[in-house]
Amino acid sequence: MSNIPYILEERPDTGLNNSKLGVWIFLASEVMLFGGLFSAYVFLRIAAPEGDFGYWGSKLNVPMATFNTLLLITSSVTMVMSWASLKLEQFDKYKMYLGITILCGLAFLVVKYFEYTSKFDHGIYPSSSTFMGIYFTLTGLHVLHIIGGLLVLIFFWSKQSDKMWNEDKDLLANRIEITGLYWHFVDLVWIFLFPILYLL
Amino acid sequence: MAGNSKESIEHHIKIYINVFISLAVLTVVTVAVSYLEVSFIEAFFIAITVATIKGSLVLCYFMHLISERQAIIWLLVTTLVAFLILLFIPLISLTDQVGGW
Amino acid sequence: MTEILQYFGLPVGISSVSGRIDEIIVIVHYLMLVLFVGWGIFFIVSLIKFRESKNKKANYKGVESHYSSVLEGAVAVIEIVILFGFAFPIWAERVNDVPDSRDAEYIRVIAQQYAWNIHYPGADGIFGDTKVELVDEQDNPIGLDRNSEFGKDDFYTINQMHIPVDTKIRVDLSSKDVIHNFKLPELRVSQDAIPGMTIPVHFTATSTSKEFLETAVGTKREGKSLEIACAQLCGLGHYRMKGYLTIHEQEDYSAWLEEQAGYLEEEGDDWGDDDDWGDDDW
Amino acid sequence: MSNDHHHEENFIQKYVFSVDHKIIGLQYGITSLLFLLFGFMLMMLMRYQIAYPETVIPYFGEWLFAGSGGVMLPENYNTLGAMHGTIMIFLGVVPLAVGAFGNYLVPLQIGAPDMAFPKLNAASYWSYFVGGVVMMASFFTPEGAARSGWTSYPPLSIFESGQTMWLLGMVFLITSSLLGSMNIIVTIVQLRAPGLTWFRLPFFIWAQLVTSFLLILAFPPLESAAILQLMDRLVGTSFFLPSGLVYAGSPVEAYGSGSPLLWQHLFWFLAHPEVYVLILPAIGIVGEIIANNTRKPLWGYKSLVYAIGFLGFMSFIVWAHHMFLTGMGQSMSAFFQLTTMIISIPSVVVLTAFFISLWGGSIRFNTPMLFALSFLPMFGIGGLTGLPLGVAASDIFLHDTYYVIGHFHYVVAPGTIFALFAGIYYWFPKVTGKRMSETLGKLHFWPSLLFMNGVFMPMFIQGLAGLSRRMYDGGQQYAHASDVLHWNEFMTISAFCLGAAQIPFIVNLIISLAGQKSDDRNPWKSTTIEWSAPSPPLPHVNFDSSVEVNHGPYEYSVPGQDEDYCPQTSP
Repeated sequence: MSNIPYILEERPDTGLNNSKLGVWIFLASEVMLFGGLFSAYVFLRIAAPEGDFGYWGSKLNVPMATFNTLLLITSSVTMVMSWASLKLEQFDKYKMYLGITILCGLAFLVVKYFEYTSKFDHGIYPSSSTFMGIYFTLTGLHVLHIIGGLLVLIFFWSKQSDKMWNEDKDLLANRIEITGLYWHFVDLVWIFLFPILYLL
Repeated sequence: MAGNSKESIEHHIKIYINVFISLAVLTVVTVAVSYLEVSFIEAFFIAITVATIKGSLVLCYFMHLISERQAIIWLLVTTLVAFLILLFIPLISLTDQVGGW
Repeated sequence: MTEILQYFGLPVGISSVSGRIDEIIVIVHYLMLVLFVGWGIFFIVSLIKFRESKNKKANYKGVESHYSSVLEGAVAVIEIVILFGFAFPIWAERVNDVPDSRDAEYIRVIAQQYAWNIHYPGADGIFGDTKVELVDEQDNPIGLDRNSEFGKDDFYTINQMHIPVDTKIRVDLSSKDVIHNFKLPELRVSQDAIPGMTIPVHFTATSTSKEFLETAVGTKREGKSLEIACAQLCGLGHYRMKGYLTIHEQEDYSAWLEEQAGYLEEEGDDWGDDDDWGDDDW
Repeated sequence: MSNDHHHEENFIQKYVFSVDHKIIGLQYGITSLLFLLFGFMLMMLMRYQIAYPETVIPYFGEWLFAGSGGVMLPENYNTLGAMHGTIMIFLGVVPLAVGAFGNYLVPLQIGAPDMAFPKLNAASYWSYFVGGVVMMASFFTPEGAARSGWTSYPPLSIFESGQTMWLLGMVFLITSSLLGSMNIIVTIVQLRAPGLTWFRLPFFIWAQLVTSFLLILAFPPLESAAILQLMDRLVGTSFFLPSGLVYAGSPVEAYGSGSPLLWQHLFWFLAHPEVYVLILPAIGIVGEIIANNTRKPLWGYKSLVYAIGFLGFMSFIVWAHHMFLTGMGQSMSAFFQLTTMIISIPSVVVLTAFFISLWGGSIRFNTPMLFALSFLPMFGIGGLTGLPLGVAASDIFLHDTYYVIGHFHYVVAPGTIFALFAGIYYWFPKVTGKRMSETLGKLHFWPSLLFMNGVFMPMFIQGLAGLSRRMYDGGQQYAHASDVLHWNEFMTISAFCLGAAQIPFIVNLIISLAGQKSDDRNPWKSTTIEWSAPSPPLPHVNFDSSVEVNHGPYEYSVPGQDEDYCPQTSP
């Protein structure tokens, strides 16, 4: 609705625009969503017999996960670069960086697919142990977040972005910044998931 | 965020590259440490510290929190407090439980 | 002073803690009453005094004194007194002073859907092992291993709990399936039975079932003895998950124990005769 | 305020898939009122069963419980209990208080054209709608609806049927609440009219702001808990199941180390703040109406704001007082008793401030004011009876008895729901441009007040007798209940009369809607901004002139002025 103020420009006394405040509040609720699962993880780990989590954790594939970590970090930096390119009015670079981000996200999913299926091939399922249960739940929810993010990214990589670029450059930059915040958050979650699931 | 001029963006891009390199290095470090023979407590602190540093880098630079408004900072601090409550109170309750498991 | 609540339905308390628990219930209710009556009087006076037809023009400033802060402070102080003077000590005794088997009559209660299994250690005073694999709902609902070291003289009853009067009782509470709550209303005992956990409960009964029944003469409760209630939704039969509690004089209790030991010798593992499943409608 | 992007909307765009906060607010309002009515009917069936256990339910029995010849079975009773709680809280009161009142009034009271994110707003409503449909549909699945209580404690909820649909429905409802509350926060922070500083905000807005923060931070952990329980039910994990269980005669497969207590922690981390989600908007509404009808400023406005802020924060660290009997040790129980007592202080502050607000006023007794006034003693009873439950020693005896039921129903039913009725009567002229009948309103109020107390007051007596809740036969099995069972019939009759007392309200709504429209924008002579908008406010823009705020929210009877009110927007 065109009559809603502060969609793009900052409100003087708060220094924020609506969508940025909105996405941070959304991220706050996401922190609590993953927070509930983290809390469950720690609770279950403490309640479990000693060494149980460590034993099952050692069955996970660390090199694959390390590679995945690097993929997500890369996608994060290209995400922020694509935003910077928009700010520098370099639309082609924007598309390139966003494309790399999407590819990294897709590669992450592919690696995750191989990780999951190799577990299933070895007869390891969520019902195999508490650790595996929480591992599949946490990473599964994270994968859902990646998929959701990718859908948005693909939308902004599609022809739609050319249209927005021609119509309202600031709006596109704002949308990319917001999407970026979400994407970095998904990366952030993985940064914590990686050590607690794979390394400890 | 403040300072959206061309120069500042170009300056930012240099920061992004540096942050990216630090993140990659820290990832390698944390994986390498996990292959060392250390006690669980040590491994735990190293892993969580490294993850916190990496997370802070992403938050501060990629998500521009370092130059973000007070309101956002307060929102996140509140969330962090709520998260810590959610994390620790059930844990403490485990240690203060009548009867065994 | 606790009698006043008995007019409002509180059952007569017959355990060593019931007096103190009733006391705190009463004290808190007096606090509530004072606050409510205070508010109520202020409320009604304000409504009458300042109705539109009487007071055409409102006073912009209203009440300027800050006596209300005194009220809030007073409530805080009273609550602190209630907590530190009454509530914390009762809780500390409840969870910290659990007697061990030498000082108390030691009983296990294993809750399961719609029945209370009461497991007695027998003459040796030590419980035999119980195993999930041995559970047989007909013949061995608690999975008692008769071949284990202390298991030979153990016996159990279903829905029939017998305890001696004026003796410390320790009940180790656990559950076979879902969460139940072991509640003895007259003894002011209530504790969740949580699967996977064994939670100790302790209490001392101060009068026997017989004495209790005498207090109920002439009331609607006449002739209805003590019961174990389930106070946590545990499934479809929750409402009929009822056990019976009998509090004996010490010598009667010993006689009951001997009688049970006698059954064990006569019938081996067959305990069907002593089962009481309450209103047996399934 | 140009509206050039707007072309003519057809009926569906305008009234069904609308993005106008007013239409969405009304959608929320109508849907949630219907759910409230439905939840109330479930309760009436239960009350009939409690008063006359295992008898054929007249008129409806043969149709509802055909398989058993019209007699309610335990599974029916447990289903009704679980779904009554769920529907009343998650589909009734919260959507009405936050979805309907929040949506409709927040932009109006802060002088904004709409919510900050209109499309998200619509998404929030439709997510709520889908959640409601899933919950309703669960009644018709072969498994039936959930029957493990609204608290869904595992392991029972994992073994019992019907729970999966409940969990799925909850995921939608939580999503809806998150979207809605995010929208409300951004709207309040960003879209305040020029001059509307923080301490010029009406108290209702503060209440909505705190409520929204509670929803944002407390709801997601329940979503994660719901995901874990879904995993337990569908995938075979055992997060909430320890090993060594025997269910219905056969061993349960579980690899151990799961804990039923984990669910209780995650659940009550939401569900205790949820209590304040239910009560804070109500307090906000009551504050508005009391200030308006006493014709004087709300007493202690700032301390009220601080009090509810503090309430909101404290509500995150009191939850384990629901878990005293789970084998909690001394330090944990001491901590939670202490926080529980601390949280009672701001509640006392709020109630006392409202009472003192009456002093020196010129009190008008119209229908909204009657409901708002009765809120005070009713909420007082509800709050005070929380004390013996918050003290662990007395909770030993009162835990899970009818005392608890009486306590929270006093907070929610004659508390929150009365406040919501007050709000409906109060803002109806703004929404429709028409007034509701005072006579019918009073005919609604007095019997409701009487029968509410008739239903809930005896619960304290039954609770003191130790009578447990959630009993299919109302506790007839138990000896200790025999002294208090005779109250059941009285309470059930009261409940049915309470139902009948709502007829004047429904009639009033219909008659008033058909009535004459008035041009008076501000029939209550109120100060807050929404009354300067046309009635009903203009689609998508609300106001027909630009809004600028120069005054605090409750400038009534300012000395030296002729009028006894000074609108926030007046120069």
